Amino acid sequence: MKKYNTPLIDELEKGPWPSFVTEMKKAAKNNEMANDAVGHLEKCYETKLGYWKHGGIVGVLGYGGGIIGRYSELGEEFPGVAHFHTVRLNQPSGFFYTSKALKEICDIWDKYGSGLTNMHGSTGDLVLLGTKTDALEALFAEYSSRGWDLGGSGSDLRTPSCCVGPGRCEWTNYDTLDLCNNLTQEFQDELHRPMFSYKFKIKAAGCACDCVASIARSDLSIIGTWKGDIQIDQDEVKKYASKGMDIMSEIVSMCPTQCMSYDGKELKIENSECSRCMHCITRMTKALRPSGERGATLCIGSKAPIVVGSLLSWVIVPFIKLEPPYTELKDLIRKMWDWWDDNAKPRERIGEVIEMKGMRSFLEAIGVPPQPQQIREPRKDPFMFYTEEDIAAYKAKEAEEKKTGVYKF
Amino acid sequence: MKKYNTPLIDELEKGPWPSFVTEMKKAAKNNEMANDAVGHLEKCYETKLGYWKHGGIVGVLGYGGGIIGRYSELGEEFPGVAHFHTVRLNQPSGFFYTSKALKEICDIWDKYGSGLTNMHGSTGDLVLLGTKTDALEALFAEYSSRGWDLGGSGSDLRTPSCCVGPGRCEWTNYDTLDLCNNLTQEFQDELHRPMFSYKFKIKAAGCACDCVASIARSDLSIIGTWKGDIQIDQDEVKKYASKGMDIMSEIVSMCPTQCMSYDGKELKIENSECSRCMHCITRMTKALRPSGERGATLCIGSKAPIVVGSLLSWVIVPFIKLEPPYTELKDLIRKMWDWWDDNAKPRERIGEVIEMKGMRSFLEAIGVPPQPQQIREPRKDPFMFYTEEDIAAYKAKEAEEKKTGVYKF
Amino acid sequence: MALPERKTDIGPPHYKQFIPPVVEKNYGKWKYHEVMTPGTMVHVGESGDKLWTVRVASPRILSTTTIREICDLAEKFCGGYLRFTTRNNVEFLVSDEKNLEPLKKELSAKGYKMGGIGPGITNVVHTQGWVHCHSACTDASGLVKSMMDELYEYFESKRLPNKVRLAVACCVNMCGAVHCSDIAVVAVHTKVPTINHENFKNMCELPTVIGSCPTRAISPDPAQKSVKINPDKCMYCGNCFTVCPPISIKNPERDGIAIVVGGKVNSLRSNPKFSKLVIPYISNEPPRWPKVVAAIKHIVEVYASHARKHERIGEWIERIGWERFFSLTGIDFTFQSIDDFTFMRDTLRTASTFKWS
Amino acid sequence: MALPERKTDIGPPHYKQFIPPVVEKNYGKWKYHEVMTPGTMVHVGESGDKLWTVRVASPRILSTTTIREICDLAEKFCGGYLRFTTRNNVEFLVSDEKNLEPLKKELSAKGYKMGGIGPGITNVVHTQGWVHCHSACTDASGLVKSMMDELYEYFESKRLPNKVRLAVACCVNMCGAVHCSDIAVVAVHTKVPTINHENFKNMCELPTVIGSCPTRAISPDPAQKSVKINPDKCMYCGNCFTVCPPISIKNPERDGIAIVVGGKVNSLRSNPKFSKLVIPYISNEPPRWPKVVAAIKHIVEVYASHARKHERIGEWIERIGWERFFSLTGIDFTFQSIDDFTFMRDTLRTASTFKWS
Ligand code: SRM
Ligand code: SRM
Ligand code: SRM
Ligand code: SRM
Ligand code: SF4
Ligand code: SF4
Ligand code: SF4
Ligand code: SF4
Ligand code: SF4
Ligand code: SF4
Ligand code: SF4
Ligand code: SF4
Repeated sequence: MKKYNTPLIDELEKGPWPSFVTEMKKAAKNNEMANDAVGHLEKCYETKLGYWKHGGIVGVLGYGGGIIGRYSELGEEFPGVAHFHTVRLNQPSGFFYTSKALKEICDIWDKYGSGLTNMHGSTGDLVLLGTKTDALEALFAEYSSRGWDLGGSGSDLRTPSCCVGPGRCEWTNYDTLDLCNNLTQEFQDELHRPMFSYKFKIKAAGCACDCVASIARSDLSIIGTWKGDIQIDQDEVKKYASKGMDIMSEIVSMCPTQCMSYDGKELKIENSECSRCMHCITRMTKALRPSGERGATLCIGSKAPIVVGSLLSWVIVPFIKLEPPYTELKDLIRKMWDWWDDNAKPRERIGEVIEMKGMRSFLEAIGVPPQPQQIREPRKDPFMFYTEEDIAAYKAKEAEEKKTGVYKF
Repeated sequence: MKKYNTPLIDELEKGPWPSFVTEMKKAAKNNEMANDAVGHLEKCYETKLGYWKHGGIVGVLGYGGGIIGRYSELGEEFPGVAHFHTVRLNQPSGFFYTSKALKEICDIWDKYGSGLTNMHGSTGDLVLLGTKTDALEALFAEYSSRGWDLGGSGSDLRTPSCCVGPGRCEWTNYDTLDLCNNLTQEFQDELHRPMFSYKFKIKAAGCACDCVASIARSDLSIIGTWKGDIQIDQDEVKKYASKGMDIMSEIVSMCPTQCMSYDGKELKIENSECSRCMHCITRMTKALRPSGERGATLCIGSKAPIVVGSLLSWVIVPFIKLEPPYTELKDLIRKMWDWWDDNAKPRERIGEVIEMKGMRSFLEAIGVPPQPQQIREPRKDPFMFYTEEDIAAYKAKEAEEKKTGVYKF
Repeated sequence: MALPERKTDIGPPHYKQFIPPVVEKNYGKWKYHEVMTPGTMVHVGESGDKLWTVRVASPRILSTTTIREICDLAEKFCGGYLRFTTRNNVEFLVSDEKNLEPLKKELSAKGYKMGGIGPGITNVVHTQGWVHCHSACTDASGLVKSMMDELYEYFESKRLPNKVRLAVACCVNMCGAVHCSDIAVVAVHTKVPTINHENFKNMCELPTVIGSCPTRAISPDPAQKSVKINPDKCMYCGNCFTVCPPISIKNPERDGIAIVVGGKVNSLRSNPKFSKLVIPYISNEPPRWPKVVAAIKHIVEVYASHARKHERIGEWIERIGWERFFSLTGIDFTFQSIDDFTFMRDTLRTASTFKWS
Repeated sequence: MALPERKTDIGPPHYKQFIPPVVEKNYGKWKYHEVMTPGTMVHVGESGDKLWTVRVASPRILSTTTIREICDLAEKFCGGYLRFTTRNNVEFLVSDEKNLEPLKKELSAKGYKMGGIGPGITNVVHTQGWVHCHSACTDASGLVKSMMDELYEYFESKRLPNKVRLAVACCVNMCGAVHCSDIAVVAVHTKVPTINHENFKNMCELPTVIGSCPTRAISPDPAQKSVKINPDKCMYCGNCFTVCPPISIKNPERDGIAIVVGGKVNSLRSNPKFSKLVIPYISNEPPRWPKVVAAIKHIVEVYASHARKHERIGEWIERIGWERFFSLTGIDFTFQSIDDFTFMRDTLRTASTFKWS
């Protein structure tokens, strides 16, 4: 096996943080592909240039997504990376594994690929880095027969992801793990066979901490919340205070709605004013607990800056209960896709289309009424559209008012 | 003289607020034009329609601005308003008058027009409502010979306006009255002879109270401010307190930068943190006074919503001293107009052009460097332009750093 | 009789000819002021000199008759000195305390209304309307009169948490202050304009007309040497009509009034703010616009009973949240309040944190 | 050897197969947690059961060799149970307190790094870079390694006012979290792309290419059956290159790194925020990117010494103002930081209220 001299990337084996170069070299010990990947990377560092070609379309029979085709311009010099495709394995909800399962994944990967992985990709997949086109079918047979399927890529539903939620967190407002798994199973066809105008991502977080960055990185962001009051255990409050927490400055004065008060003994919350931001709860988890109805807020559209600047997801459904079989949510998602389908140009994310066509068109299509919770502030300009029905409705209201003598604004 | 029956607008003579209808009728008593204006208005109320035609171009010899041509579609029915042009007289700074001057204005107006006025128009002019084309030259001769000139209209410099400032206000940071008068005199040609791509408005306010709404209603907003500390008269503070002012809730906690503190006796201000918003000063005018260097902040671009939504003016020069002959400001204004001229399409306000071409192009043209005071926050997307010079400069800096071993970020 | 000789480019008379001696003397050297009543305040110079101001409501449309009457009063009590405000009130400038009460007495005797100073409601910045503008889809002066009759107590005596600035515009050109007022009304069209293709070619410039449309709804119609309007994109702003007479958009039964709130101009406490749309449509009902007036009064009263001292309407709303504003006022939240124009992205909510009502 | 039979559309294995008994038992019934050290926390169920978590740094690129080693450790101390985090750390799930210290001992013996929990710096969300992406204009993993070596103390022990989330993207597609991170770096091009017109017609779709340009810099070039790029409008985003291989934009000497700060994802205290540009260009300097690393460390330290407890970087900056951020850090304010893209209007200052520095 060719031994590469890699002075530059060797620099990245020094220092306390675990080194990806060391990982690549470990894999390179007994893997040609990984070995050439090491040489190939050193070359990039040397020339400050990348040598990968645009991804060609490769995949497994009957699927359109799941594999990212990757070829090097330097196939001659580094035959091991002439083909170097990525396989996206759909991770289990919450990234839970047993050693047995993981080792099995490794065994198969060593057999067909570079022995290099990403645990995990930014979308959530278990990413296997680097294999050849002719290995794909066999590899897929081995994984799928052992219960592993591919994740999404291209213009399809991308692999849904979620926070650890009920698996290890006291704050979750719904079963993020089950919802993520359930939706993934429900939409297998949309996930494997690109039929959308562009990618569509779903991320499920159990509370406003949003530990899976759903509001920033998923077209559909599902963020847990509750409807009842925050219950206060005053004894625990005292303990926090006695342990040195400055409740006024750390909690009360940082409450965005200013709905808390503390007299040095008792902590009070004006719950109707609370926006459920989670700050106080996370800082006093033993003292404060949400109560009452649990569910989530649905937001739509977040994405990276291409083409017209990054978007954060916009609130569309202030509150939805989330219990198996999640029928209401699934129907909503299908309606969203239908509307998107009818209105999108190629490579337009759903958020971009909403910007083009307006929130009204979208909300009407999915059957959600306008609510002030959907906006930060009302429109600033007088350039409003009215349907004939709108005007008719306003006139009818006025006629009614003339009768009753009471105005309904 | 025809007597009109006006049941509808008569309703507007009832109630405590002074009635414009009463005013119109007063004028109508001995003025045909005003009389027909009354009948004409009743007709509008009856049919819920306006009958004025688009303004034709009328004016006085050698001027392009100052008169708004106005003709009624109902010239037959209401001959007195067949022609009903508006004359914009340039108001004196601060709207100060003597009875003598005002009466003279009235005498001339009764001779040539409807006897109806707007004291004043929204831009600031003394507006004379309704005269005929053939009266314009004579009217202008009479006014101008007595020291009155026309204001702006059309695509020219509009009549500058200012707050009362030094004339009656303790808070002004420069002489708003003199600046307004001085600029109006300096730019007579631009004011009377439309040569711009659209209107350009200047409003001068002595402090952040902005009593002339400059930041919202002028292309160039001049807002007074200061550089020194706020001086505190603690005895006066005590008096406010003893008179029942809740200094904590009304002043300290409403300070946007949270730079004030009050221990029940002494009021303190962390001046370096103060943003000079004026809240505390206006509420405790006897106790608090700005000190140090005085001047203004220049902002650009505010306008009404047509075409792409309203704009508030943007800070371009954080601080400029304003003393006669105001040379620096005048040079800046001329550079702004040159850049606007070079870059605007017809009917594009300067703010709209800055949005199209970018703030950099504008600031470089007027010779102002980039400063964080110009922005609320930096850009959010990575879509930046770099000139060859920019990159060269960054590289030079890095070369320098390599030498010194110290980074300059 | 021969005309005097015309002059040009002389500009306005110098204001110093018009300021009273006490102002001349204390010019730029004022120390403080005190609001004595909603209609009277006194400014004190570092010299100790005092200037009393009596502010009087004006309908802004003034006949020369009334102006002369005002001048007579100024002569009698103010040495002939007076001024107007940036919101079109009249201010009598009294240098001699002896004249203050007599002036006020005579003003009320003659029916003049004093007020507008301090935390209340002062004159309404407004526009021409049917009185003088071709673009008007309602009358501005009539709306102002109807509003102020109803809100009069807030001008004359009753106080509010802070100033409430009102404005009226008779079309979306919004001459005046509608876009940054505490509460404002703007008249709107609600139907797509019609075009007289005959006159188009001689009276309009194609590029200007096409460029005038904020939503790019207008495209050339070569066949007719004119333009066509895409009804799905048109939001009836009327800008095409402004630049091209053969386009007409007025419609007596459909033209209406929209109400916006929460704007602000000054920078005290919080930055200047635009007004935001809360009531998208009320029928245009001259001569008294009862529903418009009732809506404004209602908003003022809810503000008065909920805001903290010194909070402007927009500041109060931002503290409690817009969702709370709608629930407190009981105003229906409609699709029109959701921005769908170019800059919607910064008006939509991007957090799961809000109030349920 | 015959292949097993392939299955399709089975989705991922059900996660319940992979959760330890204690999680199964306390599923959704957790009561609270305590952070014991930056690398260890314990979650307590309503049942009183406890689950200890030991979090270990991962370079994200893992060889099967290392994964197996991790598995062996999980078997020895955690009944084989482990998980990964949304930021790519490894979490050992310990059900039996006896195993906690031995696990930690063996982890350090083997050189694993524990940390990342609580108010400090955890793993960096990043992307493929030269390791695997054709679009990369730098290497992501190398940048992360260089940054974390320097910031390591904040992972392992040292605390900050709150979490500081870092991200790296190797091009403006920004796979990952750059657009909403406390501090992030994104690699940028700085030169207008060149086009191989020969290949254009067979490899690219004209409308897609034209539509790909955020600034409408691309127009058809019928002569060459290709497109042309307006150099004044192009800001080098590379999106045209993404959709059309014959367009090339890479340039080793000119490609560089930009640094953005102040982003945030969660809704605690304040709404989620986008990251904002503060340093527009630093030369791309593999293998260690010394200036990029120094800049990030500098910002972290200024934040550490000025922010209030619980304030995220963006929250701290919004409290003190961006002008103050620039003066405190001494970072040059450049034209690049002034937004000139579509949405500039809501980023410019519309008030005379700011700090002088
Ligand atoms: C592998 C991964 C980065 C990583 O190292 O983790 C990745 C890699 C690529 N992304 Fe991504 N994206 C990955 C997560 C993301 C994310 C983050 C997320 O999903 O949470 C984003 C930002 C959020 C979003 O979706 O907007 C992201 C926004 C993009 C974009 C811009 C899309 C947009 O609408 O702005 C592109 C451009 C494109 O689609 O052509 C892109 C394109 C790509 C391509 C396919 C570039 C290309 O055309 O070949 C990259 C393939 C690299 C390779 O050879 O494997 N990738 N991409 C992530 C997927 C792994 C996984 O499945 O788990
Ligand atoms: C008279 C006045 C309203 C009033 O009753 O006070 C007025 C009246 C007209 N304005 Fe205005 N504007 C008047 C102040 C304003 C203001 C307020 C200000 O200046 O502080 C604005 C908003 C600020 C701004 O400039 O953006 C204003 C924004 C407009 C616009 C929209 C311009 C834009 O760029 O958005 C138009 C449309 C146009 O220019 O064609 C307009 C157009 C008009 C026209 C000329 C409509 C037309 O095409 O005929 C109106 C003539 C009415 C008439 O017959 O006299 N007027 N106009 C104000 C001028 C009096 C004076 O000189 O003192
Ligand atoms: C006379 C006038 C200036 C002029 O040159 O004509 C004026 C005069 C004063 N203003 Fe003003 N303001 C005048 C229009 C304005 C405007 C412009 C407008 O409304 O279009 C504003 C900005 C409004 C806005 O923010 O939307 C304005 C915002 C203020 C403020 C800030 C109020 C607040 O939000 O806290 C103060 C401070 C205060 O009220 O203590 C102020 C304070 C004052 C003081 C106390 C200044 C002084 O020491 O003399 C003056 C008397 C108080 C009063 O009227 O309540 N003035 N003031 C204007 C009277 C209009 C009228 O007839 O009522
Ligand atoms: C394990 C993980 C979820 C998972 O499913 O993998 C997780 C777990 C926890 N998060 Fe998180 N968060 C995790 C990613 C996130 C993310 C997503 C991200 O960074 O991309 C966020 C949003 C970041 C942002 O806002 O930009 C996140 C924002 C929070 C916050 C809010 C912090 C703040 O701004 O105040 C809390 C509350 C707290 O820190 O007390 C929190 C709290 C927690 C708690 C205490 C929840 C609990 O009771 O178990 C967990 C351990 C605390 C810790 O790690 O410091 N978690 N947390 C993720 C660990 C990533 C890592 O390896 O370090
Ligand atoms: S998002 Fe909320 S529920 Fe989910 S892990 Fe984070 S803190 Fe727990
Ligand atoms: S959750 Fe947030 S808003 Fe509600 S009380 Fe706690 S800190 Fe305040
Ligand atoms: S703007 Fe300032 S200086 Fe001018 S009148 Fe108003 S308060 Fe006085
Ligand atoms: S002027 Fe404004 S910012 Fe300055 S101290 Fe007074 S209230 Fe605070
Ligand atoms: S708002 Fe419209 S209708 Fe009213 S005066 Fe201005 S342009 Fe004319
Ligand atoms: S009314 Fe306004 S939106 Fe409609 S076509 Fe004319 S300009 Fe365009
Ligand atoms: S950020 Fe750009 S270069 Fe990096 S992985 Fe994503 S697409 Fe590729
Ligand atoms: S690099 Fe970006 S901006 Fe430049 S032409 Fe290509 S797509 Fe347009």
